[in-house]
Amino acid sequence: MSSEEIKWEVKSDYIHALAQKGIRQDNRKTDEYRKIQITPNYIPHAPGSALVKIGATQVLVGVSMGVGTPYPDSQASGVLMTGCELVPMASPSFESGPPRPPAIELARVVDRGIRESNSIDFDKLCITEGEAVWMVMIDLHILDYAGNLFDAAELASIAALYNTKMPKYEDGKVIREETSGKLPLLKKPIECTFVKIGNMIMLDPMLEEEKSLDARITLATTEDSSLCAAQKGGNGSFTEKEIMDTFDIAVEKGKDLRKLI
Amino acid sequence: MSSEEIKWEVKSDYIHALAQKGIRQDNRKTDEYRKIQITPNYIPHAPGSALVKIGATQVLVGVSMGVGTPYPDSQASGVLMTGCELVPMASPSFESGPPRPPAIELARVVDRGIRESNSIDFDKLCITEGEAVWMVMIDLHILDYAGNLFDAAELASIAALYNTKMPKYEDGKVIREETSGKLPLLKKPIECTFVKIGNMIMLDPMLEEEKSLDARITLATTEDSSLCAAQKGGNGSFTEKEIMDTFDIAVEKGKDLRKLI
Amino acid sequence: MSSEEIKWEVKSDYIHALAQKGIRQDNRKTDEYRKIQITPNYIPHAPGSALVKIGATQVLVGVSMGVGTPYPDSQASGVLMTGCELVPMASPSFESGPPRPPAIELARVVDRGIRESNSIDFDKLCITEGEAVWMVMIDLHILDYAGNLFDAAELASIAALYNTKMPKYEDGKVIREETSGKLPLLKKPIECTFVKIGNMIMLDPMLEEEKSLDARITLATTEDSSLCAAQKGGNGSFTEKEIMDTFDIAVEKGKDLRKLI
Amino acid sequence: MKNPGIELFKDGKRLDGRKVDELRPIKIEAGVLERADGSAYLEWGANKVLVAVYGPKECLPRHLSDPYKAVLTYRYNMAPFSVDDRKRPGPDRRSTEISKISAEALEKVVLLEQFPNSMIKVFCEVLQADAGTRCASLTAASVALADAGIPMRDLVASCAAGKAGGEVILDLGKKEDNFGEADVPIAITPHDEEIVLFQMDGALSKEEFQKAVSLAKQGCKTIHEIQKAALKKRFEQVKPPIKAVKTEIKKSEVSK
Amino acid sequence: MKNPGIELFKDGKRLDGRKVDELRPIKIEAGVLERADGSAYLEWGANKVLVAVYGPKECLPRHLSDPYKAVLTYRYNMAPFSVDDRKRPGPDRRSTEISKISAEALEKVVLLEQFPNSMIKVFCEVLQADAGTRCASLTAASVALADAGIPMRDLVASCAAGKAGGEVILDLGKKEDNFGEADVPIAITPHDEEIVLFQMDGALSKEEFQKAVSLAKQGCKTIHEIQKAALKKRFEQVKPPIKAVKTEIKKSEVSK
Amino acid sequence: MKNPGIELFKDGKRLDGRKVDELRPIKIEAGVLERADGSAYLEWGANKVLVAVYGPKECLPRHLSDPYKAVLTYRYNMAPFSVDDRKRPGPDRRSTEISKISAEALEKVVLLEQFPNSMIKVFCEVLQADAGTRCASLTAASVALADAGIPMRDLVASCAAGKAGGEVILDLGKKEDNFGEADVPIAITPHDEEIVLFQMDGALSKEEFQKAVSLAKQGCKTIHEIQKAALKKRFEQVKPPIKAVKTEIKKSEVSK
Repeated sequence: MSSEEIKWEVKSDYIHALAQKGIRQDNRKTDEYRKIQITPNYIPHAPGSALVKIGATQVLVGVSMGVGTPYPDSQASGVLMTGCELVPMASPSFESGPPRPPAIELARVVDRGIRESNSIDFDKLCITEGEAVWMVMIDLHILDYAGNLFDAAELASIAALYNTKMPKYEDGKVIREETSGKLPLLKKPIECTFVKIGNMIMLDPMLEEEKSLDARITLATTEDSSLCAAQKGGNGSFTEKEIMDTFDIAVEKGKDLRKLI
Repeated sequence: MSSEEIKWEVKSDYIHALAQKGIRQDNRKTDEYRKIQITPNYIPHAPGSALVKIGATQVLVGVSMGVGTPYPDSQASGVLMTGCELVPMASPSFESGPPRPPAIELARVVDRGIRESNSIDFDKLCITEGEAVWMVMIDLHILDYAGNLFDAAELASIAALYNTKMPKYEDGKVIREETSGKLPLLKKPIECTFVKIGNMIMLDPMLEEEKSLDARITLATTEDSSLCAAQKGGNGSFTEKEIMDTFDIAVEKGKDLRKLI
Repeated sequence: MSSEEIKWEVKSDYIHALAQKGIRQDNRKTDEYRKIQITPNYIPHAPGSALVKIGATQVLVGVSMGVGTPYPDSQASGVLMTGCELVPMASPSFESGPPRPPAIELARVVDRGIRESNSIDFDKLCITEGEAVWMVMIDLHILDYAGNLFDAAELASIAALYNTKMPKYEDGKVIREETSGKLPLLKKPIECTFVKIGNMIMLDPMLEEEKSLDARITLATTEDSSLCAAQKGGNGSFTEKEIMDTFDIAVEKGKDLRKLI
Repeated sequence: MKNPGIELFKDGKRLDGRKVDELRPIKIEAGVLERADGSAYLEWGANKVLVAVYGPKECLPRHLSDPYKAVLTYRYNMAPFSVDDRKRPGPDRRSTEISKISAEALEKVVLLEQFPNSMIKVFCEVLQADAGTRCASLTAASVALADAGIPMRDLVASCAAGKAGGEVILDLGKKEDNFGEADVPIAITPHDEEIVLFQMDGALSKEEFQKAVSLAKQGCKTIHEIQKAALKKRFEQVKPPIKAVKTEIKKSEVSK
Repeated sequence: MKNPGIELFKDGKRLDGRKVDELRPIKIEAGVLERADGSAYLEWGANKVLVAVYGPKECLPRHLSDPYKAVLTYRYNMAPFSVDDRKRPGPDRRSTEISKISAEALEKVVLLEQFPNSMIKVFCEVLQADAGTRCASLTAASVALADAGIPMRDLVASCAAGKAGGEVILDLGKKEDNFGEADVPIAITPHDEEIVLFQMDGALSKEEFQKAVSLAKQGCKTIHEIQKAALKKRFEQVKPPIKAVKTEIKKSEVSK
Repeated sequence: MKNPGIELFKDGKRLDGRKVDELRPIKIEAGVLERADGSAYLEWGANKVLVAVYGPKECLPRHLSDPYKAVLTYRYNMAPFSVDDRKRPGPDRRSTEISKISAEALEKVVLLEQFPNSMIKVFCEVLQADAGTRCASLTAASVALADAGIPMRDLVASCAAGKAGGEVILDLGKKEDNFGEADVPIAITPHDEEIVLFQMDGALSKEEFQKAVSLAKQGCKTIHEIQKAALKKRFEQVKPPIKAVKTEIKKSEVSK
């Protein structure tokens, strides 16, 4: 066992002990976010981008625009692709190389939140039916991992989409120097992630809480208070009631966060 | 050395001792197959498929049909591709990941049996010369590895080809819901695999015999009693006479097995 | 520590001790090459090729010609690609698998020498602007690694380019059996590589010197005595003056080597 | 979830004639493979899934082993011919995600702490796919684990509910999955009804969501009965003769 | 280096108004990341580079460790959105080469021999690229190493000179890089002016080459002042409170 | 094997003037590389093959080592420029298969049991390909193994026979291989005529097959003579001076 692992074991005992008393290491309420900072257009050269900090967690998202062929089953719709690199700078436990399961899960949950909420107006991204459509490529770049990547990545993605400029497209070529307007958007899905430690369920886990979790749940909701994506993680479980309770909090917090974008 | 390896070493000594007395662990004759069961059309959603059991060995083969461009040196012929995954469920020694040498050898020997015998009427698979031809994709899926994958995989492939339905092709598109007839076939190549243990040569090795082999030989023959493909394996050797003897058995057994399809 | 590593440590001490006295293991002068042998057209079936030996180092370079689409930013120019395999036969320390950093550095430095000197007349390699251009593919095949791969590989590449025959191109097809003339070439860039051991700087390092180096510098010069590419390696350093001194030697040696091609 | 224009109900019934709270036919057989330590074959509608379990055995490579408990790995894989357009062999992003959350669900029930430094491997092969394959695989996997004799707190039963054609329905079929409004796959531990796997995508109001989760839980309970029946049948079987030979050889090892 | 037809000078000034020996604006901030042991953020013209340093820590996998000194790894990486045409994630041949020569430059200054069997990892992320990213990364990396408290003989300062529009100039901008005649990126150890990184491509006579190297060295010295200022500012800062908590826990470990 | 319409015989002779039982010209040279422990260069018709042998040395990674014998690895590789259409570097399915069966053939003759926990590596590079490269590589490989001084029971000699233009012939040329009816590459241990490598594809009656195997065996015997001559010549050579230096250093190690 490495000293790193021993350290986390000790921390985890401490977090569990606190949870039994109903308190969090930084004295936050169970439904309270850490300080959130959004810097839209952080990469001005990119069509869209945003840097989001939740506490010490930092996620940078860039949106690239390309033109490609549509999927065979939706010939008149644009294409969304969401990639994620857990860049090794962000944590001593991240490694170089192809995305591993946690990075893939993160990218897919963020992608589902955007896709299933119809956040992007894909029909308006068709250039020539069956031949050419716009491809929206979201890249999640995790810079500093201090817990709750899901919410930071989704928030940064939505913020980045909401400042994305469409390049011009003329004579079969993308002209990156010129802009043809904003990306057509319909909704702002907001993800809220909770962890369960012992019997306590808390919003926006910091790193120490994530390392100590029994189970994790992420709920993405839209303006009309409906659920558009959800994902449970961890080897613990939730009761039906617990899930319904997090739903209500997610809808409320979603309203607050939506205003920040 | 792991307990698994010790177990196989002991078993191998036992099999060798039996072979010296001219007997096999399950009392089969040297030119006798274990019980063979063929279930054609096991995957009804696929164009072609078959499940073959030889003793406890189970191989599932699926045939997919696609349309692609022909090879530059045979512009008017269809294309055959044979892939193999030694799915890790089939044996504690198989691993996830890209195909390793034994899987590649298996796929290539099965492929050669089919290709070299002109089993498939490739000329009839041309749609537009130089532009579009049918691609026949055979996937060998090994489910339970109890010896003699070569014969089981070839038998399952031939059985699968013989129940393959061609999808319709209209206006440059494959219509998978409709069928345009059977795959055009010419021959039924049958593979027979023998192992040599000490001086004994035996057909259809079970797992214990395969793990104890000195050398292995596979011969594929066709209806006209001619050889279309062969492959020797293992770090032992055969004499010229031994190879000629296996040839005769392979022709005889081929006649029996061919009737099963 | 392996016996191999101990051997090299002892050798390195020896080389360093010699360098302090200003001498090299094989008594060469600091600006002297080992014996150089060039065999052009070593692979007569290939469009271009050359085998170069510098001392015991052997590098075989083959040039392949293909037709492809031009880069978007140079629609009327041919394309150069330089690949390198440190084939495992060439040294006990080379391994099978994708190219590692030293192979990539080697290929890129050779490529830069050719590309930046405008050695190839890329404009004459355009077939149809924006659609079809000739692709020159240089493959560096390292056969025996006894030091100074950079100079051997560059020399072999230039020698191979200078005997490259262009295949015919008719009706959108490459006809490999027929030749349409020589590859259009403009210049012969020559690389000279020096190593610094202690305070001694010497040209054309043999293997023992390379394993003992503090720093390495490669300079590629052209007919007009100008520099077209350079690369420093190793965890030591050079003074500005040392670099200027190697420049002068590189120009002189370049003139000699250029005559060999 | 994009073409709500397609008719998914006819005369008040679903396309395949089912009621809104009705499962497709399910068949489970345990102990179907020779080499694996445990196995199960499952048919669920037109889904065909085969699961093998190996272990507990030594964890290799060793640096992955855990001194406190067994490591459980789960491989969800679709055979190339299991879907209409041939799937390229090997894991993709979708199968990687399914494998991850399925492993987490099983970790809740398998008594991993009894086998420190060991590894338990679950391999699921989807042979024919027809919507609901992650639930089918997980359901079969817990039967295969029991067949392998691996100690568990409970089985895991999995099933999806969702919304299609405006209705909240149980166990979406292929067209309901493709053209419906939402999908909610869950898995529970039947005895205490805790939710161990949970995903959702689409669009659901709170009321619909509650109804879907409740329906899916009911489905899981029905499936649990089928799981138990399959295991009961398996344990009544006589072991095949070849297994007996295996055991003998093991004995001779011990006597060495 | 292929289109000398494009105008790179207007009224005796460069496209962005600079003089031939003038650097673009540079801003460095040390200590910007929570998890890393050291970090630095650098803006240089429109380049944005972030560097994290981890270590010295145990070298894993162990067979890569060196009994005489720490192993230093360097990863230069461009974010997919850092360039106009989205870059596929992961290392390519260019970034592999840059990583190799940058590591070699830092090996000259880091006191690796003080940490046998250890590993020091440097991760550079180019977030926005605008010509000169290898120099920007290396410059930021040596600040991040210092921020991590890793003992060094000197900093490494890096800068390019080159030739564009017929003139030898300092610190090429994007168009000067794309349409100029030559690029000479170097790095020096400022105290003894030794050259630790050196590359060149294009076409330069000896006189031009001498002028370019000399100009680049001057640029490095200016950059060294900015590096020192950033570190001074960092060491004047109060450590953030969360770091304090970290330390406490470390203490409790020691007392066990 | 698909175009029997092409003429493969002219005036009773083969396209290159050979008789049906005649080999192409073969030239073997042993000891051609500096770094390898053993090496051989072979020309066979227009085939050019280079083989290097390293070992026996410590088997790395160690988990691949065998406590009873050396592990022999064989890499058959075609240089990108060895064929008309440039071959992508790296192993493909064909080369993987050839490497596997060639290793198995050599395992029969190399005294692997003398070097437990060791590794012997054989690297074959096809520099120019002209039909029959697997036989050429294996033939050269056993010479390189002998050049490395690795103890062997016998050499391995390899050669193909086949059928083209209706005739059973020895050592198929490129057109005979492409447009012929069958190919039977074999390898034997010359002293006892045991067959250690054997493949066949195409279509042969039993009579033709017997004739082909018999012919190929004869070819192998001729090749064996060429192998022996190459080794004889090699052992008569004086070792080059650099090798002597190597030996000295090895001695000094021993005396430490």
